[in-house]
Amino acid sequence: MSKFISAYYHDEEDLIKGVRQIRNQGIEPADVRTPFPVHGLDKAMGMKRSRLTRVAFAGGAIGGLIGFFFQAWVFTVAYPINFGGKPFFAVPSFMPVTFEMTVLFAAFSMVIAFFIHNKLGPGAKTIIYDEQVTDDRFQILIEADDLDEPEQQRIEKALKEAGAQGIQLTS
Amino acid sequence: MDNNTFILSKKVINISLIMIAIGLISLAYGYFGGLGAGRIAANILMNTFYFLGIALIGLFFVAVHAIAESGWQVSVQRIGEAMSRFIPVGGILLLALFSLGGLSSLYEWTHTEHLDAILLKKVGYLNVPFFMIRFFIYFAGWIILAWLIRKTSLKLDVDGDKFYFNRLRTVSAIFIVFYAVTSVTSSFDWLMSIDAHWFSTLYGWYVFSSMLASGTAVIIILLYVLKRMGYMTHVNAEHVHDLGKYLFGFSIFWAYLWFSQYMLIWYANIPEETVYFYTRLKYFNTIFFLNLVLNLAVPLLVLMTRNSKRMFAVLLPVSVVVFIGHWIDMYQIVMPGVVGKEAGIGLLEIGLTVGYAGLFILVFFHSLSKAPLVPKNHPYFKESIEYHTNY
Amino acid sequence: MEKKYYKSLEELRIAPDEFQNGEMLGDKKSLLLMEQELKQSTGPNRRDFLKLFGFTVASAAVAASCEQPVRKAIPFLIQPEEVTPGKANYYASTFYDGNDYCSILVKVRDGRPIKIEGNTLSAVTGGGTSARTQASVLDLYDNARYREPLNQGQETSWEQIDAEIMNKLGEISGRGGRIVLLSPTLISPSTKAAVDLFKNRYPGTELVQYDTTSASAILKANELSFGKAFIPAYHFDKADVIIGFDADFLGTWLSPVEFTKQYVSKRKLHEGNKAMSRHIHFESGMSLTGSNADKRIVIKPSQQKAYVAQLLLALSGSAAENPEIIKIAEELSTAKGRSLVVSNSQDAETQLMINAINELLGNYGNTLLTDVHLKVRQADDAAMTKLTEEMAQGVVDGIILYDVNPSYDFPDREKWVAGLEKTSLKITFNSVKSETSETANYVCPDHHYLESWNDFEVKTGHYSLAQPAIRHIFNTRQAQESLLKWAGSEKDFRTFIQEYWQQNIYQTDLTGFVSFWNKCVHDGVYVSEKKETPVPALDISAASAIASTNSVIVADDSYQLDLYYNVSVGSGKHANNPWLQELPDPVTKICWDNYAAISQKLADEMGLEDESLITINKLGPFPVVIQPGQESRTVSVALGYGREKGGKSAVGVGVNAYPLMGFAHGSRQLQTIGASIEKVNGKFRLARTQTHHSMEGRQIVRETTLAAYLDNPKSGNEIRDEIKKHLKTIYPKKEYAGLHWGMAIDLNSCIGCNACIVACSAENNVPVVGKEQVLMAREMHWIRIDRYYTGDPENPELIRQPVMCQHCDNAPCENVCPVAATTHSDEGINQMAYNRCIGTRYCNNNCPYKVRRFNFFDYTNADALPGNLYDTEEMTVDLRKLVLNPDVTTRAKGVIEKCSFCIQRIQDKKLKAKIENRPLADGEVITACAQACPSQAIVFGNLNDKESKVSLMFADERNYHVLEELHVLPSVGYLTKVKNTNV
Amino acid sequence: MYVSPIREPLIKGNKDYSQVTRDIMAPMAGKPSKYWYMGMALAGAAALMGAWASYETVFNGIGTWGLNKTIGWAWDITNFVWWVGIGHAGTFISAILLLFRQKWRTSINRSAEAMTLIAIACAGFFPLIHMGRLLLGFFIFPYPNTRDLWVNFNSPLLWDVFAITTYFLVSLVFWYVGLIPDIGTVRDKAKNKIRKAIYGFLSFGWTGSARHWSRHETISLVLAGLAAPLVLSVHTIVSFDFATSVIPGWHTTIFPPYFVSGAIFSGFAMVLTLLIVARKALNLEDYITINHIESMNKIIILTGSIVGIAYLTEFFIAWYSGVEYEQYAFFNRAFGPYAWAYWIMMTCNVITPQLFWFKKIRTSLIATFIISIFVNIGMWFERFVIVVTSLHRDYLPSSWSMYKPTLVEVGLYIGTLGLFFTLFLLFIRIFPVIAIAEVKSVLKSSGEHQKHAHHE
Repeated sequence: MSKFISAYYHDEEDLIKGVRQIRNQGIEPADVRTPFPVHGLDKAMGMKRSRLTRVAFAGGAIGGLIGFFFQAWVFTVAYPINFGGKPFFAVPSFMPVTFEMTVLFAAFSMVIAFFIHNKLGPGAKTIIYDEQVTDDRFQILIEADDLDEPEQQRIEKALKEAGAQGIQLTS
Repeated sequence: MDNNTFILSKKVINISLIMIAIGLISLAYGYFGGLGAGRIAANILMNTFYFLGIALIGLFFVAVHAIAESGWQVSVQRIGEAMSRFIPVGGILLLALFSLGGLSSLYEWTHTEHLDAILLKKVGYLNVPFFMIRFFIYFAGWIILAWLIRKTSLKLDVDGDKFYFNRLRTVSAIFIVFYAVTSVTSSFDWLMSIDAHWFSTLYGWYVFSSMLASGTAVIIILLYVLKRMGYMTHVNAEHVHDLGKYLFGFSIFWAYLWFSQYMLIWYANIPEETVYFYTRLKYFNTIFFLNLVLNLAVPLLVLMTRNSKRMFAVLLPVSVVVFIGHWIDMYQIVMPGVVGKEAGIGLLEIGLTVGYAGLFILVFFHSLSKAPLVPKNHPYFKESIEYHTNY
Repeated sequence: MEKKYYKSLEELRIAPDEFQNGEMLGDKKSLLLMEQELKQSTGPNRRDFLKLFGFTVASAAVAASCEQPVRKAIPFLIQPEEVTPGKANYYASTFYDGNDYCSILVKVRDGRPIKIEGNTLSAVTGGGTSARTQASVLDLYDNARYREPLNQGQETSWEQIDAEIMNKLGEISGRGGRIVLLSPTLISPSTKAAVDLFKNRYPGTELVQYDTTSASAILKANELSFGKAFIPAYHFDKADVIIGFDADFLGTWLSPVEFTKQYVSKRKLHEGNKAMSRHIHFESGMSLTGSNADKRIVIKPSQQKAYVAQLLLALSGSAAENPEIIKIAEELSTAKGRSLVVSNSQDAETQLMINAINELLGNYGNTLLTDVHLKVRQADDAAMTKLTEEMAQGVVDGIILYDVNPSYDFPDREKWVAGLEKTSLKITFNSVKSETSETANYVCPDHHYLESWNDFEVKTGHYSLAQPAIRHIFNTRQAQESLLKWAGSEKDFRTFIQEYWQQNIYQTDLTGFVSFWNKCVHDGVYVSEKKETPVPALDISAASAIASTNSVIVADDSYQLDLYYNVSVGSGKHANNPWLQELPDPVTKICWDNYAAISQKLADEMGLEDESLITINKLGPFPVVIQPGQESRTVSVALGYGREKGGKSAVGVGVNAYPLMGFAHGSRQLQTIGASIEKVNGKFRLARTQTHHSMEGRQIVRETTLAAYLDNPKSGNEIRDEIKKHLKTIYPKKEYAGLHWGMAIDLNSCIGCNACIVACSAENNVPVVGKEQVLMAREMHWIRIDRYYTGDPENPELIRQPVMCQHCDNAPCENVCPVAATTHSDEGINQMAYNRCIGTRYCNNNCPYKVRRFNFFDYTNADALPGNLYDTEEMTVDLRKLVLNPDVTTRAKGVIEKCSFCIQRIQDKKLKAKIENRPLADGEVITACAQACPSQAIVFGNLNDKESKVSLMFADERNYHVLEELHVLPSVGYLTKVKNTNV
Repeated sequence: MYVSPIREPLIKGNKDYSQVTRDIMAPMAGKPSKYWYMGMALAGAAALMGAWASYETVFNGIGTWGLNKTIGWAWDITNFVWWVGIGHAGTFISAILLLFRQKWRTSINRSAEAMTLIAIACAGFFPLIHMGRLLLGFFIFPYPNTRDLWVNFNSPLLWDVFAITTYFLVSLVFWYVGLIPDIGTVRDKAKNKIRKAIYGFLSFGWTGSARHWSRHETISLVLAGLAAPLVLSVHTIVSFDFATSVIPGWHTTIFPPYFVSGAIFSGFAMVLTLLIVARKALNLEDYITINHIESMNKIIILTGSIVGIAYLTEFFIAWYSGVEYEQYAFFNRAFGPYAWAYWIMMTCNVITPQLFWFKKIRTSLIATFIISIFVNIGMWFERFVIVVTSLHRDYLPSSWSMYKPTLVEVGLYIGTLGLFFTLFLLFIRIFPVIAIAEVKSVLKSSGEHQKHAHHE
């Protein structure tokens, strides 16, 4: 159970400015919480682009291959049946299912990865430090467990200068 | 911006003239080399149609964004406008082809003396007079609307008058409607009627999707060329990204229509329909599948990632591939019907295409030099410049 | 009725002497046990059916192998000791219902007769069958059958009833009273002998024959011409020109199966045959025969006599004004001795002229034989009328009704019924409840013919035998045996027949009588050298006299009535047969009703349309059908409907038109002049299996004329070359290594008799759905006969085409089934896996021929859910279920079914060939439809065998495939229809 | 991000973020209005009728419908295609409009997606109920069995199974992922414990962390990228049900794209029908403004015209093909016994939407509402025309017949309508009908008040 210095803004543009400011002073926010996705915030926080897309690609590829080769196997190896004189290896016929499988696997693999990665999920235990965050507040959280007094004050001062409000210690 | 006006340099003119020359030479070679009227006519037809299509897509690009009220494309709008200037040229070339005996060597239905039962049923639509009437209607409509759009867009650029802004939308809407119908019927007339017995309801849209992809590719290529010349500096990765997305999307859309048409005909396997693919699979096997590789596989796999859509380094080659790919597509649309199994890609085909390309860029750059490269006073101009997307 | 059903099995129990050895007793025990189970189980469900089925297997096996009558029967294929459950036996027998004659084989499976097939050994019917013959097996399992002898409606025992009857008879004959035995034409020599015995025992007994479908005018005419009342043997197979006056000889006239065979033999054009008979038909309504004629001339019933007269005059050199007749006379005179003129007129004078015409044409001795008689009609209508009179006067004391039903089908019913009431002793042999039998004091139910011994002489010297194919199901007794018993003889009829044959039919030869007898029973038929005594040459003067006075063709405006029998229920005797009731009429495609067929003209005059109602001579109301080719002021109505007693499917279906019959010139008249017709308000819905009658100019049924055919065999079929040119495919055609089944149908041979439809239903357990479902276009027939009109609606041409699953090699239906329930076998058969089908009906939608059928309800009681049975015709009661073919699955609700090319027959023959370690022979596998067909229009075989009949027919220039342009590669081919209209 | 001043604001009124939260969550708070109860009662009754009809069908058989030997599909598949079509708007709006970055989607995508999911559920009901042997319906799944028998991958019906399932699942995920942050908001605004607990559980523990947001945006976009072709594929495959066959009027290559645009056409019509009522009932006029309506109407014109062109193309090619069966099929559509259905379709789908060319009509609520109903009807008849008139007269005239629906069939249709509205009414009580977070994210650029603030 860790302690945080928490502060909030009322406007996303001020938030971005603030975040830039404190990061220039070498203060890394542990987390920034906003009611909606703030464009430019990821840059301001120096976040890297998410790699979830690769998961999606991998998932899709697997799904597609399974889809196609299962059908091919059924029609040519497992139990070749003559349907209306069509060739056993009827590629055009396999396309729809292959496509659907691709999409299904891509979507689900990615979404599942998303939840695992964010440690979110049904009934996941997370702590909400400020219930306004999902409404109209933009909150900055800074690790405060092993901070000594002066350091802590420096941070709070920096936050104040960065125009943050309601600066306090939360746990 | 200092470089807002395009100067048509000697260099450009010369290059394009040389290309045109190559075209003429290969045409002459084709003529005296005895490649046969059919093959020559077929080449002229496919190239004219191909570049005409690209020109039309240029106009379509402008019009569709005008009515969609999207902002980002304003910065590249002029490219589309300039492309559309090729429409009358294509019209003249096509007219020349048809009036200089192209009809009889292209379309078997023009040989009224020996028509079989099925063709006789179609005489009501497939007869030369009506064919030419339609021809003139199409071009009259396209040229007038292209001219109107261009004029309005220039007027709008004077002081961003809301009146012209709305007028542009109206004219564009009219064009879209007119084009929606004519793009279908024109491809029925000029391409589908080559295999006069065959028919497919999807055909018109299929050809349109092919033109859409090649047109977008050309826009990207021309944009790159302009940037290399030092123009269009305001165009940034964001705009390129969107064009990349178009290329990606349209390629998939084309593939989708290709599959729909092929699969349905393959599935029902009714002779009156399969006849089309029968010849293509039998005598044009390589072309047939190359078509898919170039126009689907390449853009799909390469342009899937975000960055590849944003970097000319990747996007340009793909655009070129797609440009060639849809030329191939046009080839397998026209050749089997007219030339048959003797068809091949030789000097005539390549040279003539180079010639057309030359003519096209000449027209393009010429018209580009006629107006400021960027419609500074367009209401959405600022949007377009400040435009950025984080996906 | 289950209770009843057991009773018949108790028979098995209470006759211990019938079980000779312990083995049998073992069987007996198991039977008893099963029976106990059955008693406990309530309500019919699938389990019960299985039990019951197993039960039947066992009981039938016992019955078939150790019961008295059948032990003596000689199976067609194998010895009775070898009766093995699961293996079918075939017994030669004969179908004769006092109307139609057919020599048959009975397919007996596990002791149950389940199918009738033609006996190819017969010189008369030669393996052909009719719809009625095919359906007759279902009558064996008719719910309306009497199960016990009845005394005043009370169940009783044979001993008691015999005692009572014998002393009543004795009493009557004792006081010199009159006893009448009323029966249809008897063509059974032994029966006649039995009757004679009876007469001797009871003097004053008189045999009166009463034919519902009578030919008494012909008999009378021949009596006048030759001094002998007989019907000559006709030979349509020797006639190049056939003129028919209202004689439906392909459908219902005298001996249709025989005539069809003969007729078609002159119409086939493949196998090198280039000649074709010419058939001109005069009639008022559109009959089956008329619809097959090369030229059909519409006349008023009242005009027939005049037309015949003119023809006679024209032929005898004097002037005739009618151009048609003159042309015909010319045609006929070019075919002397090779022509045949027949009429169904009930007027002896007309028939006299017909005789004269044939005499002039020298047809006697060629196409008409006087030394061989056709015996199926012997009754003189006058006799019956006389009898009615006498009974009305009450001078008849006792009447024995044998297989007749005058209370329903005698025109003057009131008088007959009144007379019947006056008659003190009324005994009936009827085996099925009927209007007449229900009024009798004594009901001595006869066996069904499949339970009986019998013999027949259908034509002079053409004998055939009937033998039981199953032990009698109910406590019935064969009529002849009753007669013998009452005559004081203790013989069973089999012995009686045997002795009769030994004395009268058997010519001494080396092999001896026993082997002769065995052979006859085995073959079912025997032809002797016997001929009738020659008749004097015909003097035509009388006829000419009649002709000269009747030769004026009057066009009177009165409404005229034209009654007819249709190919399904016929005289009405088989009205309780759902298979026949659901059989669409070959012309109108209507089932489950009779109706008044009228012309468009008349409809317009009276403001009528299809299904509106009229009364005829105050009788009715009859629903109206506007019939192309109907004589403008003639109304045609089918007889045999409107039964009041006699089972669920019979009662209340249609209207009884017999009262409309007239009586004139000493015969009952089918055609009457001056009928009164009145419109009645309201409508009545008619169940029609085909509602669109035009081909919409599509090349579905291809047609040409003989002349065109002779100078170009492809004529009518020219388009096929064009189509074949375009048949390109983008994926390779599948090849079939071994067998590749195919079917060829000769549209020239198909006359539309419907025998195939019933045969198919019987073979493949095709459910009967009832009128309501047919109205919703849900009939289940696997094979249908499409019928289209072409040309002038006043007198159109009519073309037919049997359509069943075409077994396309590129079957659109197979592609779309999501669960792979319908697939293509490696023998080219489009097969259905019923228990895999989930009923999406996608295959049916995608079938260009619409031959697939969907089980909209649980018709056959095969559904998993209980209590949702849809069976309007009692087809799923235990008794009726015995007719099911165990080799074919019954289909559950929600399942698609369709023609399987009789896959069970193919497998059976393949197995046989395998056991005998030889390849299948061509023609060894015969589908039910092909086998039933009296005209061999359908040929089935292996397309990979280039020598097979079907391959040869496929190679014929006339061959084409319906919708071939779709490239579905059907395995069914059709031969262009050729009409001989070029004269 | 700059937005040109000439653009109309997407959110009206002087609103700040918490105002947005309150407005949108208002319909979920307190007791439902009596109109809501009345709606529920009505919808519930309709659903009950459906239940009765389903029982009749399953127990007694398809015979309780009006089908026959010639016409194997009618209302069942008509309804199926109709519902699937309606189920296209939601994903189209969220996916394709997202890709084309049409901001106006933010106010309508949530409810449209919910509608999509419900519509797909209704649609899925018909392929099930139309089976002759529903209880064995599981045969269509490729599962290992003792017979070693798989399924027929050639069959469009099988493709349907995969397409519809995938579409439903992906749409569901897409919808729910978008919903999570808003559920978080609901959770944090919840007063009583149970409510908090439930929404807490449903919110998957959403915190609003910037990192989560960034990833959330990424997957939203990729999901959109996947859903876009998916939404095309679904109706494409539905169109294959007909287009792969050999039946004239069914087998034509234009079906895939034409069905898709038809689907979007009808989908938007249904969205309009619902939202025009909802915005009033839930006082969300500030969020679902006339501009939204107008933008949707524009899409209606577009798709409607595409459909119109497809009709004409079909008709022309039928003549041009020179195939007598094709020619007859289309002649029969326009002048045969079912011509009335054809002309209803033509009027409702091709003519009425053209009225939207007039700005006056395009921006009038009443007009829009009426026309949207017309389009719903028209699109139902389009499917009826395709299914029934093509089947009832195909190749062999001997088998031609007519079709008349029975009460059971009508009951099934009404039943699904009931189900549809029941679930939709529940939805507006349980979840925010507008994507709160997304609206907030465009508030700055497109909110009326904020825009003015910008340009002073």
